[in-house]
Amino acid sequence: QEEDPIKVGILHSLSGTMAISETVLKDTVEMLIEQQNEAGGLLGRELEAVVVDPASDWPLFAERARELLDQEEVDVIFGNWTSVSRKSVLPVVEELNGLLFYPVQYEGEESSENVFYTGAAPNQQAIPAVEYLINQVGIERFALVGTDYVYPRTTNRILEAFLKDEHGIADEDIMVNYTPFGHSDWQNIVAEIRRFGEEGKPTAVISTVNGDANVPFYTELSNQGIDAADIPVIAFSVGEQELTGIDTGPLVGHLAAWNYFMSVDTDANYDFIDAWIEYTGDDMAVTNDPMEAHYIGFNMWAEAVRKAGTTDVDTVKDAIIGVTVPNLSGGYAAMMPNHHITKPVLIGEIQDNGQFDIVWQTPSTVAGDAWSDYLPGSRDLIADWRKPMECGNFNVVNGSCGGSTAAEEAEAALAE
Amino acid sequence: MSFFQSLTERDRVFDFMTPQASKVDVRHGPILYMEDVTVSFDGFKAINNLNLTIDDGELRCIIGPNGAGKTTMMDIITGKTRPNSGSVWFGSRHNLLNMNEPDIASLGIGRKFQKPTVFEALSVFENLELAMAADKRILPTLTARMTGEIKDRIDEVLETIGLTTLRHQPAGILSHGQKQWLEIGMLLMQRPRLLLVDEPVAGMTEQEMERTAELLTGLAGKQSVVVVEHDMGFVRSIARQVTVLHQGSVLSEGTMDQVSSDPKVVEVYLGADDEEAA
Amino acid sequence: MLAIEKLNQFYGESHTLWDLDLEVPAGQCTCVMGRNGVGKTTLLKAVMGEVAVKSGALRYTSTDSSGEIELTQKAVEARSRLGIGYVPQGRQIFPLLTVEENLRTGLAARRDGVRKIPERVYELFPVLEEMKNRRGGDLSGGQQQQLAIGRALVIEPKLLILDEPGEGIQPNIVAQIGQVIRQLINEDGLTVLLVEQKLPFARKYADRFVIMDRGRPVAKGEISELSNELIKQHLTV
Amino acid sequence: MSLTTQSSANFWLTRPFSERSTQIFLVVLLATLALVTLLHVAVPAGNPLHIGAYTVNLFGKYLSYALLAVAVDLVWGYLGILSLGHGAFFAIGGYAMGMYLMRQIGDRGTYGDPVLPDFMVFLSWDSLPWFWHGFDMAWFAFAMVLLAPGLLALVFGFLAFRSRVTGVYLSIITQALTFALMLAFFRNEMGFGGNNGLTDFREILGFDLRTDATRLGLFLATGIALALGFILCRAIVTSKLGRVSVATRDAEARTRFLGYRVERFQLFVFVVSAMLAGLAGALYVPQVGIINPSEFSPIFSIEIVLWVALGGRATLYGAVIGAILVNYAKTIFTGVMPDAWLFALGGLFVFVTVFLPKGVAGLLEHLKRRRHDPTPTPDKEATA
Amino acid sequence: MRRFLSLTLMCLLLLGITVTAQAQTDNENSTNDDAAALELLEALDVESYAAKGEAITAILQSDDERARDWLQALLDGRLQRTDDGRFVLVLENRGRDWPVADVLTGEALGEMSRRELDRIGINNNLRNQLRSAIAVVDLYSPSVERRLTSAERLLGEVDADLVPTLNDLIEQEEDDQVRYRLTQAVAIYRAEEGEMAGVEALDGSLHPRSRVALSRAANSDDPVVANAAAASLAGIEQQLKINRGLETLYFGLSLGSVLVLAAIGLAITFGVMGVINMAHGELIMLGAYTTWAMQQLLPGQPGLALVLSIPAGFMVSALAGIAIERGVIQFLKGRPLETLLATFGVSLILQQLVRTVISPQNRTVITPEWMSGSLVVNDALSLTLNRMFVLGFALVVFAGLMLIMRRTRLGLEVRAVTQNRAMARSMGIRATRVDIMTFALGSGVAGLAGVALSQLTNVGPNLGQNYIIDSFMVVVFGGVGNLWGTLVAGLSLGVINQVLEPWAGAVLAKIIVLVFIILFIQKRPRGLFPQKGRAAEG
Ligand SMILES: Nc1ncnc2c1ncn2[C@@H]1O[C@H](COP(=O)(O)OP(=O)(O)OP(=O)(O)O)[C@@H](O)[C@H]1O
Ligand SMILES: Nc1ncnc2c1ncn2[C@@H]1O[C@H](COP(=O)(O)OP(=O)(O)OP(=O)(O)O)[C@@H](O)[C@H]1O
Ligand SMILES: [Mg+2]
Ligand SMILES: [Mg+2]
Repeated sequence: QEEDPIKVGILHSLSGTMAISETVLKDTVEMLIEQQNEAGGLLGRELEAVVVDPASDWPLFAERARELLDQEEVDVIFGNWTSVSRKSVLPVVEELNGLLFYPVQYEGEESSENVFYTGAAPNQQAIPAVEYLINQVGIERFALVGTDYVYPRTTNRILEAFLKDEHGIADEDIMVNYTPFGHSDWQNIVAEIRRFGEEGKPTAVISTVNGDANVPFYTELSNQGIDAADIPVIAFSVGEQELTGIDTGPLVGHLAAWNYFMSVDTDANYDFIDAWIEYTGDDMAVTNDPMEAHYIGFNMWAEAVRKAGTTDVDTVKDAIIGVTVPNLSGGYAAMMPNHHITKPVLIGEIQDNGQFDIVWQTPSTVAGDAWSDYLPGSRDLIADWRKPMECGNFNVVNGSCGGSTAAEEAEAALAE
Repeated sequence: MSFFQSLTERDRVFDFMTPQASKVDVRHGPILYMEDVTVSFDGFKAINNLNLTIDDGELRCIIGPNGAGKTTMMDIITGKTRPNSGSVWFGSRHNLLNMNEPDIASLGIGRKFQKPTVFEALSVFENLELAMAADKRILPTLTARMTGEIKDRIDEVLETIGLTTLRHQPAGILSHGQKQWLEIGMLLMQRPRLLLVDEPVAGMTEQEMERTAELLTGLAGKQSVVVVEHDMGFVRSIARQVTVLHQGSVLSEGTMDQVSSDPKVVEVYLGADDEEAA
Repeated sequence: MLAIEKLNQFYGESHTLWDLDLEVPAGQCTCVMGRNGVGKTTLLKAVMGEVAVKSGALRYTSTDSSGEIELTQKAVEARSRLGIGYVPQGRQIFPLLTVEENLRTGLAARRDGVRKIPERVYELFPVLEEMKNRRGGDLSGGQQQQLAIGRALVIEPKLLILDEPGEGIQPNIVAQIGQVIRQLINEDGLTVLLVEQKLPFARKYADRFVIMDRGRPVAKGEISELSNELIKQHLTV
Repeated sequence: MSLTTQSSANFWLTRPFSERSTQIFLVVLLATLALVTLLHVAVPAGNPLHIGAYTVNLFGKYLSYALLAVAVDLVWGYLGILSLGHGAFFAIGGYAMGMYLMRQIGDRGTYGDPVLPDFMVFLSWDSLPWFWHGFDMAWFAFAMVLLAPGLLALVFGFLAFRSRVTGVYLSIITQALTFALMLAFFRNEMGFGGNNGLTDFREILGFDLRTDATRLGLFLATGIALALGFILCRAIVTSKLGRVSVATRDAEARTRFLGYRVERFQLFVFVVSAMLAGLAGALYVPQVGIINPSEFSPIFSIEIVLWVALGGRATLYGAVIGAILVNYAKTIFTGVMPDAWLFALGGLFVFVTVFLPKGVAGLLEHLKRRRHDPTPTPDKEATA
Repeated sequence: MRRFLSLTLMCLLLLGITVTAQAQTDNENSTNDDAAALELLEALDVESYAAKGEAITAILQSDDERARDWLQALLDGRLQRTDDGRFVLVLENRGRDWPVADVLTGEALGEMSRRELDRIGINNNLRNQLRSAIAVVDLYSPSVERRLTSAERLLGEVDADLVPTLNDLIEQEEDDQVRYRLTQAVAIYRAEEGEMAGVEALDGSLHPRSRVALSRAANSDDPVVANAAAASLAGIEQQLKINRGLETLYFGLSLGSVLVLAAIGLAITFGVMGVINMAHGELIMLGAYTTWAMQQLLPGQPGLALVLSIPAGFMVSALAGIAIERGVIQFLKGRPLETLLATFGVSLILQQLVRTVISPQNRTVITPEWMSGSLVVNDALSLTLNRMFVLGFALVVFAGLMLIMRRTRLGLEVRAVTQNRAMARSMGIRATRVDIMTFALGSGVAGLAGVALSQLTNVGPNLGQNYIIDSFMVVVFGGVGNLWGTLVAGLSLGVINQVLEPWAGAVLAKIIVLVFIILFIQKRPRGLFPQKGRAAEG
């Protein structure tokens, strides 16, 4: 039994709309597994990747997750990109008590016992980015442009609250605009942004535009002559991977906020890049933030397994809190009790070679907040999965743990 | 649906086998009455001030050159084409111009098309079944049952049109002439008050023509029949009253002999050597 | 001109043409008769290649080409290029093409490079000239039939195959069609294979007759030999 | 006696049950249900014959797809309406069920709000939108599962059929319908959870959704719904109304001249089909645990049509086979060859169209005919 | 920004003569100041951006004639430092190892890995400073174009110190355009200061800066000035509204042209031939990938590659179309609905093929110089060039197709074949050849659409999926079988969408357009340009 390989499930879309972003993540985990095996595996056992394709189809994510946990009996899953896919998988991993490492920046407002969020929460990306714009660039007017789904909606709501409350930005200096997924005709919106920026105040665009829609968006920006020097765009969903599809020449100077850039100048990063290039066999291969998140998540899990001496989910789950591993930007990432990790926030400017030049970064790492401080509903909630609290949505005001645990308690009470 | 219509529709459940005499009011005149009807297609007047009356129980032949507007006239009566002006009455009660095709059909106007159109995927038998006079609303159709009576009736018609052996073949495989017969059969099943028959004998042999002639003359009296045909021999054999259309209006009207001696008709239609040809 | 030997044809499992032999002599009009559904149309379609034949030969000797050509080896479109014009039953005009375009499709089969519709077609059917720009499908039934015949004539065929050409056409034009066919036969040496039910027409314009029953010829001969007895025997239902 | 050629002598005399193929179908379906139940419950886990909850759940999903495919085949196969928007009815049925399940969560949501679902708290709604009322009651929600799609189909169909929209035009507006609905449901303002849709369901009719027993129950319920839906459709298509439908499909205008009010027949069948689709959606949702706007996506609706085409159009049981086959293939392929399964699936589609002109059902028919009559049949030439 | 500009300008004015003189002399002794240069560069390599700004000023003030190159390199991010402290110029920054040259000597140093290099980073503020610096140098440039660009940069950036200098420049300037801009720049300053002369000079100017200046003037204490400014503003607003309308129209036409391009090939394969071609989108995708491949084959010549992609894209998609026709569709004659199933399969295969063979990621297609930017009509209306090209291209493709369908035998024959295949063959039409050629034509046109779309949107495996639904909608909305219908439908849907978008938002606008289509089809059940007549009505 002990000689059986440890199974690592990979749940990333390899076809459909999300394949563009997710295939590299699958490759990343496969590479990490390969490296780990070369280094002697884990607990003396081999690691084995179990890859499935949920095909960018949200219900299929749940089905595949069930297959991984129920049929394949994997010990851990690395996967998902979109929030909806995570929401779809969530009940399954909770029911079957799996481990899921989720590597993408997201809207927060969630903390599950079985999920580890290695991407950024809004306070690890959006808020510092806006502070940078205000303090360093002197922006006074903001256009919040996003794809119409939960992540941009939430982020923008948080930002709006933050801009108004903390920085006294007036209503008319904030413009909000949502577009459908894959939106490809940006003429009107870009024109609107242009006019919005012509009012004489320094203006910036905060973009939560997702995926494919970015290419036509940036193309239109450069066509209408919106230069980063006039109206910089700071994006939360555009990384090196996305830039491979864009002619970056006209975009130089636009910004992105992440916790990692390929251009980070550390040896750990260069090693990672070299390994990646070797693994893919493509000299032009790029790395990006969610890849780093998987890198961190994978190492944290491996560390926790080592620490626990077993892959047993409950033990690993407890062991991983507090685990600290090096990240790729020269610091350390620690797993917090709320299942989020600490990350530095970096602001980068797009270069004409498709890379980001890091122009600013937080002096130290920031811990991810599961529940935003800027939203009325979640202000009072905290998550802490350590004993004895073990709660993902503890209400500090009335001192009780709401949600699913309440039901369990009620049930337990009934059973007695 | 008017109250009146729904009443009559309900009627049909009980006596579907009899021609629907009750619906059409012919006490005060003809069964079909067309006045000053004009139709134009992109400026081309296919029907031009046409006036036509058909009496109850009459068998009327309509002839006329190709493109005279005979088929278009039937299109107007059955609601397929809307005229630009004029009026069309069925009996003295029903203004056909206010009705759509199914309404008109359920009033008791049946039609055989010039180009035979049958339901190719359905069997010959089913084609006839669908044509049969019955309550054609949704629920009655859904719950309709095949009774022995209906079956007998269909068999009878199958016999008449000579397709008994092909009854379970899909109608799509029939030869041209067989489709013509099937269309006639469907018309018979429908038991309409007024039959509009467009070129029934095209593609039939002489003997079949004779049978068709018998069939049609047999129907006349109980039902009114309007026949369009180019075969003069056939027309002569059945016709009592003949109307000649030309360029969308009536050119001549009368008995076959009157009409065929009309020089205008000879010129535009029959041709000099018609006598020989017929 | 055309010799048909031992032709067998099936629709699915139903055997429609049975070992059919038929001779269509050059420069003559051969008329095929028979009750509904005996396979006349099927025979013509087999000659044109629109239905596949199981076995048998179709030997075609064109007046200008050197030798005998086995039609079964030829694709449908090649057959019309050999000078076979076809007027099918049910008109089969192209409903959404204009009358003129319908006629122009016939030019595809011409090998002499003529790209103009022969005047004769319009002379014969003036209504086609009149309605040149109307969609074929809008024409009246008889007009469509005229169009179908006109279209076949555009090819200037050597062998003209007609499936009940007079159907739905007004009497004087039917007569005219008959005369034109005769004229083409007599003057240009056209060969005609005709399916016709109407005895007067057949008697007047055909040279020979063939009566078919259940997929095989049962009687044939000079048209003058077409007796009432034969008719009663084979054409009565 | 074949279903497709309908040449059975007493075909029109019969009702669905007396048909051989329907009987076979129902027997196979019910036997499968029984077998799965047996293997799931009676055979201990670990035994190679044991069928796990995962598989039961999976097949429950396939069966709901099968019901959807039957609904599509009813309108496409028999009425000639190529609906590229049936996903809309499916999704609406699913949303109706989803709303019920959402309300069943009660105060067990993450924010613990007793009335508002999580996503509403999250987006600061302060009260339940009017159209969410009533969905806490099962009877109401279940009625809406049928009524909401039915109503949409009624209004949409009434307009379209009255205007005599046919053929591709009808197909495209059904597609426009589902596309518009997809965009609308994506909007968070709509109050249906936006892109994330509705998730995190807990219980249905008091049964915990996360137990194997409930899963088995849902699977069986779906199987029975499929059987009933199948019988209903079969009853329709074998009735005279079914023949009117086929007549309409082949020659709509001619049917009118026989006195049938074609648009009403179309509307009737369309609405029935939409309701079945809605039912399928409602059964689908608790089994997959999420409903979101991607179910409205036009491509999904096209896929449904593909199932039917692949199984064999105008046979009903072909639709069932197609739906199960394609989705099973998808499950297998995405697991076995995650990088190349689209090749396999695409290849399957191409193969079936080219080599099995009447779909899988056509193949079955053919084999059956071969068994009865061993002489090979030359393929029918397509004649114009 | 203003601060940098005047600062730089001041510096330059100090040595204004030097700059101009330098352009002429361009001289001898440069070696001896390498040490000084190194010192200047050294100052750039500091953490603080403020210090970097000062270093840039210092470089500007130095009389080293290489200063401009350094600044340009700094601006482009190519000024880097090796581990051993040498300043190098990165010649090409793609890939893993980069060729570099010594900044001071210009000597090529071969390739270096990124590990060995440190770039001198700048941020947006510095970038502005650099640009301004370079621009101000250009104010004295002999090239009219450069002078114009820098004059335009001055709008709204002028302060009191600059006014006299600018006035001098205005005197000297020969070019009308440049003079106009310079005058405007001064006027904006004046208006902002509340001077009547400025307000008057700005009357009718549509430049946003003028508007900002005027609205400030409108708040001026002097009622005369305020009123005049308000009046001007009202006039300008009026003008802007008109221009905005024109702009929306242009947006609409441009979106419409994209729809037309995407749909027009389908109007042939589906509209004319009746093949429900679900792989149409992937044929578009192939065209787009061809463009990418061409640009890979001809690095550094994106324009030429794009032009060559037009025939190449056509060919690639046409060949793929032929393969699809021969491989699948020919077996489906008379079963049009099944083409849906088969071509859907083909589309899945093509998508995955691209993912496997090329990459699941998007590819970069470069927009050539002559297609980027916009055509400036006036200060409030400029038309983006690449979209204008696409619009023109769509019209040309449409006209070409129209010609083929109307003037050649193919057009007639394909319609004959689709309406009655058996009869067409009996008339001697080689149906198989017609099928192949028509399908190839439709597919090829899809390829052309792909070439054009590569300039506007993602070149990735999903490209096709994004257009297939819209394409069908356009073809059907226009009326199946009618090419004009496709054109009119595409353009009008585009315009409707763009007109709605500003007040309804992108999502609602799309929904409204779809609902509009549904309702429109009720009115006209056979599309915009229906097939009329007995046959069509059946
Ligand atoms: N939709 C239409 N568009 C244009 N012209 C039409 C249309 N329908 C009919 N026509 C024209 O109207 C005229 C009358 O046609 P109709 O079919 O009624 O003739 P008909 O008397 O039945 O002739 P036939 O004896 O040849 O069947 C013809 O010239 C025809 O071309
Ligand atoms: N596609 C088909 N499939 C099966 N059987 C067919 C098909 N087409 C025709 N038949 C059958 O073949 C037989 C011969 O048909 P054909 O059309 O040749 O008859 P015909 O002699 O031309 O008759 P008509 O005088 O009515 O035109 C008919 O019995 C018909 O039912
Ligand atoms: Mg007629
Ligand atoms: Mg025949």
